[in-house]
Amino acid sequence: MNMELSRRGFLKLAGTGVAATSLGAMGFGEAEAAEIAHVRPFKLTTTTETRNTCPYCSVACGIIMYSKGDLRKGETADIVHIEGDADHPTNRGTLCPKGAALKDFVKSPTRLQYPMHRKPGSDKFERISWEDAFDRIARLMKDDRDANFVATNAAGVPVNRWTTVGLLAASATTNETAWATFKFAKALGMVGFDNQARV
Amino acid sequence: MTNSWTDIKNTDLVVVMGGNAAEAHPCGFKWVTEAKANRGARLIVVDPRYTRTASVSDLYAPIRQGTDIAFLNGVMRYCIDNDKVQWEYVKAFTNASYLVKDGFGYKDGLFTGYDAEKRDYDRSTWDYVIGDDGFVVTDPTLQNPRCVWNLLKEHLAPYTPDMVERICGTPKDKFLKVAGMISECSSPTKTMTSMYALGWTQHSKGSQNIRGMAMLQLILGNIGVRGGGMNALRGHSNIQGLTDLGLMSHLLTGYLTMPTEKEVDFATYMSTRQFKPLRPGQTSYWQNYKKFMVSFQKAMWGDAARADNDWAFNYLSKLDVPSYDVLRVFELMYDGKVNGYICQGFNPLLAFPNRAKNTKALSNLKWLVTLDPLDTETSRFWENHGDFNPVDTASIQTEVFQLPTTCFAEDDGSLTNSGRWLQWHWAGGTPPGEAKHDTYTIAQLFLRLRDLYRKEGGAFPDPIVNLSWEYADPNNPTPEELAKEINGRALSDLTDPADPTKVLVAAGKQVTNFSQLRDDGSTMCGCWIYSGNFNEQGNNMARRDNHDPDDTGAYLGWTFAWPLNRRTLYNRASADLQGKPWDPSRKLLEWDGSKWTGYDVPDIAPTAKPDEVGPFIMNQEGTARLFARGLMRDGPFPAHMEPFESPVANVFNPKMRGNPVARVFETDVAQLGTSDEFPYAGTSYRLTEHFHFWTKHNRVNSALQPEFFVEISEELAKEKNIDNGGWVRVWSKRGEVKAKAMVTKRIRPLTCDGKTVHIVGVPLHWGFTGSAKKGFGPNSLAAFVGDANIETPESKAFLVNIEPSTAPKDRGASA
Amino acid sequence: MTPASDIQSEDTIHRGPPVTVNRYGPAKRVNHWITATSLILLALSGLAMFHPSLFFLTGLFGGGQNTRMLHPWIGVVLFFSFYVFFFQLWRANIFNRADMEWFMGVRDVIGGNEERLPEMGKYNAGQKVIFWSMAILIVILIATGVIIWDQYFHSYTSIQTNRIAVLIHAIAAAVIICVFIVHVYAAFWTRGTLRAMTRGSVTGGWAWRHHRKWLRELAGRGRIDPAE
Amino acid sequence: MMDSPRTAVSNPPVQPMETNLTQKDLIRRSATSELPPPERQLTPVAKLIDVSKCIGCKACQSACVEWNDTNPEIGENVGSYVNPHDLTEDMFTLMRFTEWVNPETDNLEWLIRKDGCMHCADPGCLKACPAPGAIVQYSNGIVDFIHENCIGCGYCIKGCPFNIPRISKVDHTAYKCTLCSDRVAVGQGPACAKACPTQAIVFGTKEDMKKHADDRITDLKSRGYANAGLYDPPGVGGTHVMYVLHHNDKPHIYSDLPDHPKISGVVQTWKGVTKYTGLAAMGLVAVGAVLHGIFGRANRVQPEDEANAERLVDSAETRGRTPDDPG
Repeated sequence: MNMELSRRGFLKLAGTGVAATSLGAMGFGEAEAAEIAHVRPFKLTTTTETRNTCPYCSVACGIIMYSKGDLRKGETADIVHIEGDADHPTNRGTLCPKGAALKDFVKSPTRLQYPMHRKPGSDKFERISWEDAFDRIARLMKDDRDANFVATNAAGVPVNRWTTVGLLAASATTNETAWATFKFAKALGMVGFDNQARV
Repeated sequence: MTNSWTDIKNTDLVVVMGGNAAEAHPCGFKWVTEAKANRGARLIVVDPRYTRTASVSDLYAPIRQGTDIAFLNGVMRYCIDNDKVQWEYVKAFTNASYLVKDGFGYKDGLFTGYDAEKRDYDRSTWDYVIGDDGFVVTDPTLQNPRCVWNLLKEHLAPYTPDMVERICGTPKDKFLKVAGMISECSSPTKTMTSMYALGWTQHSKGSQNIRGMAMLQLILGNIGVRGGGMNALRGHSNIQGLTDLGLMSHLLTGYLTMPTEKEVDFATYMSTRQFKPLRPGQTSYWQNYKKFMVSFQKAMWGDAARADNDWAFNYLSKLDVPSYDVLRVFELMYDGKVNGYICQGFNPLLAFPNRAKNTKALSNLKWLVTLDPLDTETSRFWENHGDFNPVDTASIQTEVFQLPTTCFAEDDGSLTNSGRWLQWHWAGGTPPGEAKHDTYTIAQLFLRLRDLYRKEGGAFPDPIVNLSWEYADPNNPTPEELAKEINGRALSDLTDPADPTKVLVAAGKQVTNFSQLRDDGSTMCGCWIYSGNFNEQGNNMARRDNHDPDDTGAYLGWTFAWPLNRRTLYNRASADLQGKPWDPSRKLLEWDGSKWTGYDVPDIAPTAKPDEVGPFIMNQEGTARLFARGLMRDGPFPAHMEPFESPVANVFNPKMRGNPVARVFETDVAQLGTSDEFPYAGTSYRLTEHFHFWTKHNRVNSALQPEFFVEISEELAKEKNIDNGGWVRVWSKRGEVKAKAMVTKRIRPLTCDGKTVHIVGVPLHWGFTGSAKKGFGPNSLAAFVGDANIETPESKAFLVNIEPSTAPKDRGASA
Repeated sequence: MTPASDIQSEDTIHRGPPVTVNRYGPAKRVNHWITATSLILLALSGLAMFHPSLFFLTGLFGGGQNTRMLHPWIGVVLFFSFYVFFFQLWRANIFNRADMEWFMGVRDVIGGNEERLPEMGKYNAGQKVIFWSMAILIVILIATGVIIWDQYFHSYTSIQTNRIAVLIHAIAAAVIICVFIVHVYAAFWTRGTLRAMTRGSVTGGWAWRHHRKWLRELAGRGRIDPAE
Repeated sequence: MMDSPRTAVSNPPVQPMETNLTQKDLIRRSATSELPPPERQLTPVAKLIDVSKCIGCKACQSACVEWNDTNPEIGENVGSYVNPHDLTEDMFTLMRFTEWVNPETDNLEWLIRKDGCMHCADPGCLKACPAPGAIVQYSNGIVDFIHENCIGCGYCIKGCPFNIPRISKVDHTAYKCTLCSDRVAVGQGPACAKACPTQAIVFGTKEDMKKHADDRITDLKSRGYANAGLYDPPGVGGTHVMYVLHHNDKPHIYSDLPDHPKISGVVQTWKGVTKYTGLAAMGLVAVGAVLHGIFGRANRVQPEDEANAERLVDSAETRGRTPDDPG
């Protein structure tokens, strides 16, 4: 991760203002300073910085995510704050009201945690394991494809159309996820395959 | 976008029309306020509402939704009448001088060749006159009446300022001020940029709206220049990426197109994709189509795609209809012809028009799988939420799987922004509970299906069992592996055609970019336009050098832009026929006698002489099209068409409803309302505090904009005695919503064709899950009809009625 | 009709010897001391918030927050307890002509030679002044106090009203403390007064010296208990 | 050595750092008579809000809530874009919207102003505050609330000319914009200035901000706003949060931004003369009573008084056998 870039770059254009180095030179010992310091302790101290991109609109603002715990060291990482990345040329550290509140999207109480399954006619979701969900869905897909796959048209031309199952692709997944989804859908012959660009 | 976000600081005039950049793209809009502050640029906003973009504008002009074409045609007419045309640019870089076949014409709102039964045009007459040398016949003096230029002038004639006021409701003085300011940008040293979004695309003639401004920008010479261009502000962080990667019914990757039933084999398929130049010496880059197609097929099916089996051409589906877009799929679903549906990070229950119809459609499904980080309404369409989702749960027999996925903060990978920058990001948080990466979920489903087909066989298993899935861990493909697949690599040593002993790219190595792709199966590439994203120099999408020499806003060292890291498309058009920049103070490219140099990757062969090769290298003409030949279903020139639900008749042809060639299913024709029953013009839009239906799950954004409301003028409120903050009921032919009323000066009644038209604004963002107050989406009201060319739903213009009302049942904060 | 009598039901003369006169019943005395305590506590807590140099007084109440929280509640107690007292004694405190002369002779009051002063009823003019000023000031204090009681009444009044209210509250508080000091000092300076509020009775001589008209009236009405 | 941050456009440090804002930097401290002068003078900082660049997007509100970890309530829509409907103890800053028709041009103008603490040079809150050390002012101009000293009395609300402080119903202490004193203490700018998409909010030394304001005012004048100007009200000694307004001749049109804010005369009286006269009066009366007690003779009951009383009672008793006259 190229952290060293984060301090230089266009900050010079913004007329300095680089974070002060140690302020010990002010003549306060560590303990004494803490005691008489009135301001709220700086909450990002000893957090891990990770560069990311805001998932909302297509300005794709650069953000820095501050977490307790470093994912790259295999630790559980809990994001405590998200702020704009001042080095990013498009947003230069700024964020809109949505981007500025990203932490509360990541930590939203309505983030999904477990695979859920709703039986036909039921009025509630029930927990289901990932394995059972995958097996059940794969089975449903194969049976439907085998039953409804249009291999050739009236003129005998191979058309490979599976119109009875569709896939609506996301609008904020990565290109890499999109490519995997594309291969999956097109290989199966799904023609009812679209994404957010349509609307 | 043809340009990029950071390029907007170079402009002199920003026109935000058909969009609301300050609210939907605030941090990108910074570059408008920077241009205003540092260059004295001016900002014009043309919108049915006085938006927050208008609040910092220099000039705001109201307009009735769905009449943008009349406005833009009026501005083009004004520019031509007042000789405000960048002549040198128009003559050199557009098809103004091309002659058009005699049969073509326009009368009573229709072009020649209209077939009312088929709701389609026979577009054979919409084409150039081809000389015996196989090239288009032109008249550089523009005297010949069949010149595109003269046909355009004839077509624009009716759009006088009075006609614009009559159709759009924009006061004439305001229109003339806007047209005046725009026309100033015809000077080579003044550029204008257009920033638009769904305000233009979500109409039954959305594509023509954009054509209108594109032609205006060509007349003013603003395409391919710094601070110019046609800038579509994409809505989502990777909607550009998913479109580039072809995740659409009619597309393959890199804008290669899906075969149709008529293209029975690879040869027939390629026959209509030769793209021979129509003018001597032009690049017509699509001539390389086959290289990209074959490389794509090799990427999909590896060794199973060979020359002898048409590169596994038959593994691809062949379409029997233009496309199975979402409207068609939901129509089929509504008819019970769709059994299963997978929603990956999408909330169609609130996003697609005519919610009542879509709820019934979803209820017909045998099974539904949703993949989302959030608890979406779509995954709970079967749950009764009082007024907010009045369904009979027991009767809905759909089996639903709600699968939790990670969000942006928990995965690595790249997103493509509006400016075509592919930007890599890194995971920084641990996913909650058992949420999984999408790649893992897709891989698990694929591997199970492949195993089932290997074991049990079944319908045409070949494309499944032969799909290339070579990852270190097939259960969990890594982003880096997938990115490298997209970039493409040599499958065997690529030797220099001139000197076979010289190996350009060794087998197994990543190709540098798409210029190295071959059509003989020796290269594979997932998406040719992205090639160069992850080559032997490493992950170029992760580059972070934010230097910007001479402060042009190019940032060539920052991540990777497609194609070939080019930041401004058609940038050769920023220089005249001698290769000198139109505006020396804003140089982009310059011809130094032997090659093009400048601040961007040239959008032309580096050594293509300025007076020979046109800047629009993807077009067979090498020039931009003022006349779009037969490429657009609804006309080579943009012509005014009313929305399907319009408060007034079409002045050119009162009997014509909406776009004459837009597809409308029978069930939907019956559900189109008229202005006597629904007198008010409704429109839908976003608010800056929310992002679609995600941020109602965020307590902070919900606090900033807690509850669903509709906006009406003070005049309409008085007329219907609606109090500010009171409850109202808004209903259309298809459904109704209840909302708080926001009575405001920012919406004013317009006078169109002598009739007073009241506008009712219906923002989205609310549903029945998340922490904000429960609410409705405008899609409960919008019509189930799309754009003639691309089927984008007409959510921006529909007819409604409104009256004071009471609060909906169980309005409290949702789950 | 003779002027309203300033005699309370429990005013009786005990033959003794020595002669004692009941002045306040137990209920009144408890009531008085509740009022007194709350006023003292209010003074202390109020002064703590009145000037920085006195902020140390908040220590008596367990810190600034507690002081701010308790002060208004004690104020309410003061108001109700005082007005229970007030409605029993206000008739006895109506000014009459004699009080005017008493005012004229205030020098003699301070000098202690009350002989030259007219005979006083149950309450002399000074005590009436104390009574009425307390009554008025406590109304002002509770009125302005409620206005500035932000915890519950923040949204009911404008900020400018709050500012005026807090100024008046401060002034009224200062005045009431002065009145309180005079009241307490007078009780100590006039020996034998305190017992009226502790035991409820005064000596016959005390009544003769300070409130002879009151004594005469009691005697005249035969409000005399037989000697125990 | 950097004493005050020069810009908000910077990425925060994560390595441990000592705070640069300590008790030794205080120039004013509420309810504290003798405060030792600071040993150094931090360069005065200022936040400039250019209303003409503000697009009313509320990023400042979002960033403020996220940085200060507050908990704003999710209210309801009452026909206004202003949410929550007022500053609260959980929302230190607030976008206020006014739809104003400019009489000269008859054009609608949507005046959007970021409300919040102005960090006055002569803070009314600090002057009114009775609790020692609850409100402090640093030499760089920041006025901050120290919650452990606050007693929740609400005097600061009465003192503030802009109606900014709010008392929490949970911990009964006052809350307002802190100009991100914790960020400034490690050389960063406030969270709102960092987030503001159009950099309508900028941060730096007060001098730099005034220069930046001048450029903005020149630009605004070139666009026809003849009365564009800097709002740095002298009535409170100037502020460390300043506005550039299109119409600086009538600030009140911006959702009641006071035209000539100053600490109310009533508050000045209350905190000034009333204090002294009040103490003096009480002191005098107390001393007067003590002196009188010492030097003046106590007013004792004399033996003849007791005797007279005896006689009075005896005579009354003999006459007294008659029933009470109705009288």
